[in-house]
Amino acid sequence: MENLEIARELERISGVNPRKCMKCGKCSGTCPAYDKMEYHPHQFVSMVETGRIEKLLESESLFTCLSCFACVERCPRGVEPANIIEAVRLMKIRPQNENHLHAEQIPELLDENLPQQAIVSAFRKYKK
Amino acid sequence: MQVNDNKDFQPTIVAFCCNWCSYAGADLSGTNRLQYPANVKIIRIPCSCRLNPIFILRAFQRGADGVILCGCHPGDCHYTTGNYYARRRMSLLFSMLDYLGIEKERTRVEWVSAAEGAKFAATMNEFVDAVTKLGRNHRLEDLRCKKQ
Amino acid sequence: MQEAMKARAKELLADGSVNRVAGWKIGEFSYDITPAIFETAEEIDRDFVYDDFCGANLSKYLISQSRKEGKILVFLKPCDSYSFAQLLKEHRIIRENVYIIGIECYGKADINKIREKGIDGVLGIKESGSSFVIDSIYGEATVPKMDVYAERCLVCKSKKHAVYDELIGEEGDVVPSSRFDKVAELEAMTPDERFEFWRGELSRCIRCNACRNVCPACSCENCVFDNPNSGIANKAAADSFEENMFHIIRAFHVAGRCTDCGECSRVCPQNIPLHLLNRKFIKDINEFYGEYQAGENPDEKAPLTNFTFDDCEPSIVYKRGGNQ
Amino acid sequence: MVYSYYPGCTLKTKAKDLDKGARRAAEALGIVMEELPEWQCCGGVYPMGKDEIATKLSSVRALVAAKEKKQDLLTLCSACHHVLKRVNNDMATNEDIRNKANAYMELEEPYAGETRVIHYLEMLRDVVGFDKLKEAVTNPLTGRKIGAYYGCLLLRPSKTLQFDNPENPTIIEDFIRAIGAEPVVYAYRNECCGGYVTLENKDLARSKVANIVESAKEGGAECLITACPLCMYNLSNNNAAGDLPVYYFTELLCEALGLDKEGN
Amino acid sequence: MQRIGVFVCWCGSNIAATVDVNAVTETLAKEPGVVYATNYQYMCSESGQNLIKDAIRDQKLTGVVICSCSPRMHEATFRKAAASAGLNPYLVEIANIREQCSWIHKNKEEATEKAIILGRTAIAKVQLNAPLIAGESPVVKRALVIGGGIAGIQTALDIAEAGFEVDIVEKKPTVGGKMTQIDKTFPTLDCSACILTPKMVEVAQNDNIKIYSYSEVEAVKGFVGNFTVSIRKKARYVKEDICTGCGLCTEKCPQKNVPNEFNLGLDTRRAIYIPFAQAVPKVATIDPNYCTKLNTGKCGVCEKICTAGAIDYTQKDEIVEQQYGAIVVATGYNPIKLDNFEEYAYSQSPDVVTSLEFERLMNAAGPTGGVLLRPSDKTHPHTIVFVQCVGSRDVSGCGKPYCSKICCMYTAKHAMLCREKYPDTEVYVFYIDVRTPGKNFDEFYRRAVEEYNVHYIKGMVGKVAPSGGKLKVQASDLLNNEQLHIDADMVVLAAAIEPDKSARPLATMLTASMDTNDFFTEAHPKLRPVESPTAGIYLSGCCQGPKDIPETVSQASACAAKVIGLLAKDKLTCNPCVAHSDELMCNGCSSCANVCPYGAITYVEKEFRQPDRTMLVRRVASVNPAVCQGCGACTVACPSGAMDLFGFSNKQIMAEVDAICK
Repeated sequence: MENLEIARELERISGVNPRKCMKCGKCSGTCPAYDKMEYHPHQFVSMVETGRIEKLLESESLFTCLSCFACVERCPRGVEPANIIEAVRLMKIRPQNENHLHAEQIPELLDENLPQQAIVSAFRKYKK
Repeated sequence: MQVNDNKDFQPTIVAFCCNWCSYAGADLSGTNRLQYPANVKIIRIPCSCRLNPIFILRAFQRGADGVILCGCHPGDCHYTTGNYYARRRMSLLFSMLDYLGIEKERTRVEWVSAAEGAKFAATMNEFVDAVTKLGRNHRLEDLRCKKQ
Repeated sequence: MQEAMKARAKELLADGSVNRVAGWKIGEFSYDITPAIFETAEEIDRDFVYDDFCGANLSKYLISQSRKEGKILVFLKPCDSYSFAQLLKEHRIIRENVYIIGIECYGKADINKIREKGIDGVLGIKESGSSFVIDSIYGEATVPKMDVYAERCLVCKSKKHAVYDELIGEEGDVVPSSRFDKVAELEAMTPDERFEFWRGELSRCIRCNACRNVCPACSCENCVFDNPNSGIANKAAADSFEENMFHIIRAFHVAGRCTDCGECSRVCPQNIPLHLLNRKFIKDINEFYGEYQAGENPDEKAPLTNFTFDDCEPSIVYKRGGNQ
Repeated sequence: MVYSYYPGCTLKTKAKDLDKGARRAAEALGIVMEELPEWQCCGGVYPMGKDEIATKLSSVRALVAAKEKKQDLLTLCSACHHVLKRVNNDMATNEDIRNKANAYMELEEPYAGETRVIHYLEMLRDVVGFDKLKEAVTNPLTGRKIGAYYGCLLLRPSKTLQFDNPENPTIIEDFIRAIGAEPVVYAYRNECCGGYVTLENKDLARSKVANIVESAKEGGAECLITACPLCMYNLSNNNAAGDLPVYYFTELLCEALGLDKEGN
Repeated sequence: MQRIGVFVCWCGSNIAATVDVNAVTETLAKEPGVVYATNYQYMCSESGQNLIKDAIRDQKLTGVVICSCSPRMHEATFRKAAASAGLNPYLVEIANIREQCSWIHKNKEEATEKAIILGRTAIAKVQLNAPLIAGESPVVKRALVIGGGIAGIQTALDIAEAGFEVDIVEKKPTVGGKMTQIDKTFPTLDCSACILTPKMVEVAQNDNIKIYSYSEVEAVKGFVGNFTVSIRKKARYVKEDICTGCGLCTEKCPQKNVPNEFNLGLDTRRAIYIPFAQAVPKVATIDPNYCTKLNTGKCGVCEKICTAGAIDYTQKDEIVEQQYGAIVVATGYNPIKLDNFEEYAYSQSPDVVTSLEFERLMNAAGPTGGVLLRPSDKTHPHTIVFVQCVGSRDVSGCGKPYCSKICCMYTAKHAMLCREKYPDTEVYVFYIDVRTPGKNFDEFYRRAVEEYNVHYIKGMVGKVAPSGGKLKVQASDLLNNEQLHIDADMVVLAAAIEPDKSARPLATMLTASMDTNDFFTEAHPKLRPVESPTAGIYLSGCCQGPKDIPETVSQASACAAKVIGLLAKDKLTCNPCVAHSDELMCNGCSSCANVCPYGAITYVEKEFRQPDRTMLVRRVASVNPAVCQGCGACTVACPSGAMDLFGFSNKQIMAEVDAICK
């Protein structure tokens, strides 16, 4: 299923033009979470370009990205794959009841050393 | 919106073409027998940057209804940079004419390469159509230059 | 201010730093100030004037003056200094022969606006706080400065000098200006309205050439309109077309060089807002090619002798601005 | 030199000691850190979405507060630094974000990225100077072999952060030298430790940590130092081997300056 | 009084079928100034031309209008005909009534009317035509080649072969350029030095060629046919004519730790050195940055040891001035610096090398004597990873936006050579695309894959991590949708190539234009690829764009052909349709010079008599007709209208406008 309208919306949210990608794969060569991802950074770019969004929206890969920006740093075409992934993630969690992380889950995840930062940032990334 | 003087209005169009690309493009549209209206008369200039705004005004003064400049595509100028200057000059001049209330459709710049005979003919057809719709140029003509 | 300027001028004459002084003196009327060259301290004591009518831009006179024997002192207001710098950039002035005193300026009065206030027979003008005190044959009148400042001063773009050797008064800054508002207003009209506006204005032109003669950018050795070989020579506009032609070409020839000093409109006896033509070019240049102020930077290329590979196409004119 | 100081959530709560120590060390070096009176949490994550405005506002508030005090904004935590600096960059360069944020904040004078955001390490390098720091050290950590762990947020994206060479940084190594110890340069010092997924995806975090720790140990590091509390937690708690101590860089700074952990 | 003749061509039926040629002739005959009008079947035929020539003589014509095909077709023909009848060729104008009239209109009435207007327009113009005489300028029959790499060498040899003198200016102590550092050449795998060094010797021995080695161009003045160039001969502290190149000094010099640039710093040389055994000229050079004698005044070993007495510590830079008719730019390329690509750990591990360094490691004259050893521990590498496009096709600001063109092929070569010499090595090549357009190129690359079993992987390397004596390479394999982790012994980076840094200031000196990447632009990208738009400046090799050796050599020879064509002439005929400035009107404002792409306009201070009879010095523009190409940019930039163009004057163009709009 191709949905170009959503794709363009994602381009707007991310500020990324996926057509700048020259399919070199450096982002995926760089990605530290690659092995845990179903769709890899270059696929995110290419699937948004061609409007194959639905699979992405359903994929756990959205929450596997470590936001380390290595792909952004090393992309020779200035494409910023991490921004694309974030945009898809936002699109996923923005509708009601689509939060990936719920406050109720927190107590069991806590340990005594866990810094606030870990919880705050997880909420920022996975919940709206 | 202008009202046409009459249905048979035949505009006078002056086309300035650079020698290297657009004049050759015009020749090519002839070689390929592509038609465009006889109203268009071409003046050959060495480069689009030779076109002085005075020439355009002079054409309007003497009764031209539309003036078009054709040159090499930016980057392809025979003299490397001529059309870049022409582009700036014409942008500013056209904007000024528009500011004075002269219909902006009466002036145009089009980049036509020596290989674009079809584009040349299409451009001229389009331009003549547009100017015909506007009717005679009343706003920038010198009445003394008109045939009695 | 005037006294300080006189004193400094005499000092420089006395120590031989300069042998002439370009300044202002009273013309036919007290509000009709005219540029003048002074050669002696006596002349300065007698005739040198600097008051709120001294709008005239002296920079153009230096084209010929700087080529004469010896050094000349000139007083430049901030806006005048831009014209000077632009002429310098065009190699028209020999810098070594000119000593510039930059003078502060907070705006000059427009005699027409004073008249509109019903004040006639003006004899002199004085500053008093935020007002001018105008002396006339009918007595003194006080008017708020803002009411009678010249239009160009109300939208002043810079209180900072582009060039000077020394200063009298405070040096200011480049200031935000609303000078393009009127242009934008015209742009927002329909073409028919614009045409009517300009016909109304330009049809009053009597081709006295005052605009051309005062303009620091219009300082050609020989103007195209006086040159029989140009094919467009004409002395007097004989038809509406030639009024248009003259003003379009004049504006085009100064495009990218005009510093927007506003002298053209000041001297026009028909009060045609000629500066609106120049400002249109300046506004377009700023919008198309990035901010450019003529006279500001001696090393920057002028917009019409410059380009970038991705400049906008002339077709931008069809897409933007104005009602249809 | 006086800075507006933005401590951030973790250094204000779980890691109070680190905050105290850093302040005392700064004091010892002639730097005053004035905590912003009403700072809010930056969120810990830079909101990348161009249409995310509300999530950027807490950072903008801190930036504006520093601007009003005419001070640079000093950060100690890498995440705060990253978020503040990137939001600041948006305010300076992205007209849309700037307009919307300013419209929301209803400031008297719109904010356009005027504040300079500076990290404690940058302050040591550029303001104090590592050579001056070296002179101030009373208790050099001679003979200690220390690995610098940079992580992601200080370095990338380098166009905005402009912190150090993103692929071969040297600032923490220079710091280590300044406090008298020997830096261990290892390849994974700028690889992600997986801090952001430490809550949810421990496996992934552990595997990333293992890579880093292994690489550092191989180079002979006896401990790691970092500038991010989240990395610090992740590197120590998710290190399966559990054999490489991780310190906040300011802890060693205090030690070298002869102060105890809380900077006394 | 003008006496104009009008000649209407039928072009068989090409014109005559749609245009009533008789009506055109009759109508135009009545135009003011026209004294003669006729039509003929084929004006361009010999009898047609005779018709024109006879009319010029019999009717004493002062101007000729020919209504025919496009001037692009036969303008030259008719001008020649007019000239042979004694009429200045520039008094001929063509009305294009074929391509721009008869061929595009069907209605005969309409076409005839338009033909008449076009004819009238040409008549209006020709009335104002002035006889133009093409100027001439002498040609100095000597060429300068800047850069002594393979491009410069080939160009110089070809020019010298044609009998003209050529000087080569080379900034290094020897000619030869990058090709001297290359081991083998693709796709034939012949030894680079074996094919290059004979050419270097040839250059040295050719009587027509003079080499200024260790020299740089300091200043350029003049224009096509007559350039004056100042050349700085840098002090090499060795008398070139006395040194025998025995090399004794280079062995005895006590300063041993100078990085050897010939081997890209992979080993060292002495402070006095000869770059390599086959250097031309084979003369020693003292490196002033490292020489103890020059820096401290002590030492002097080389002077003592030199039996020829060639050492001279007092030598100074010397400036030589020479005249040239043509200048060839052959400044070549360099691999980019890799500071922006530290993810590949280039500065963190000696075993990460550039491709050019790899050439040296493979070369028999290289630091390892041709045995491939890792720079770190001098052991044999078993796994080698090649990374393509390092800094090429990069628009992020770290690298270059263009394709460097040569990397795909040399990497295939490296991979193949590794596998051939050391079959026990595993070789991986990470590529984005493999680009092999060229004779036998793709076959070569396929051989690397099919016969030599090189692992070509579509994907990019993300990170190289030096760890435990290995290089941990993390990369993507896009076709298998996998991330690969390879423990490599060496990583070879195909660094992008960029124009030599000396090119930019040189371009300014030559007023030759460059693109945003500092490659010289050609006069026409397709049709004049070896000339700069600036007349008399020619482009050879990589200074114009990335090129491999065969392409460089062919461009070098093409460039030589162009230079020979110029030098073969005694005088240059200039295009007479050039700009000229009316000094009385010129303001000296420099607007014209600012838009001139050729630097044809200069300014002179000149004295003018004022109306009040005093004299005044003013600055006025002066156009060099030999340099001006006649584009006319200046004529519009000039606010006073002082600048005009011969052949397309303001008055002429306006007369055409008037005639059309009448």
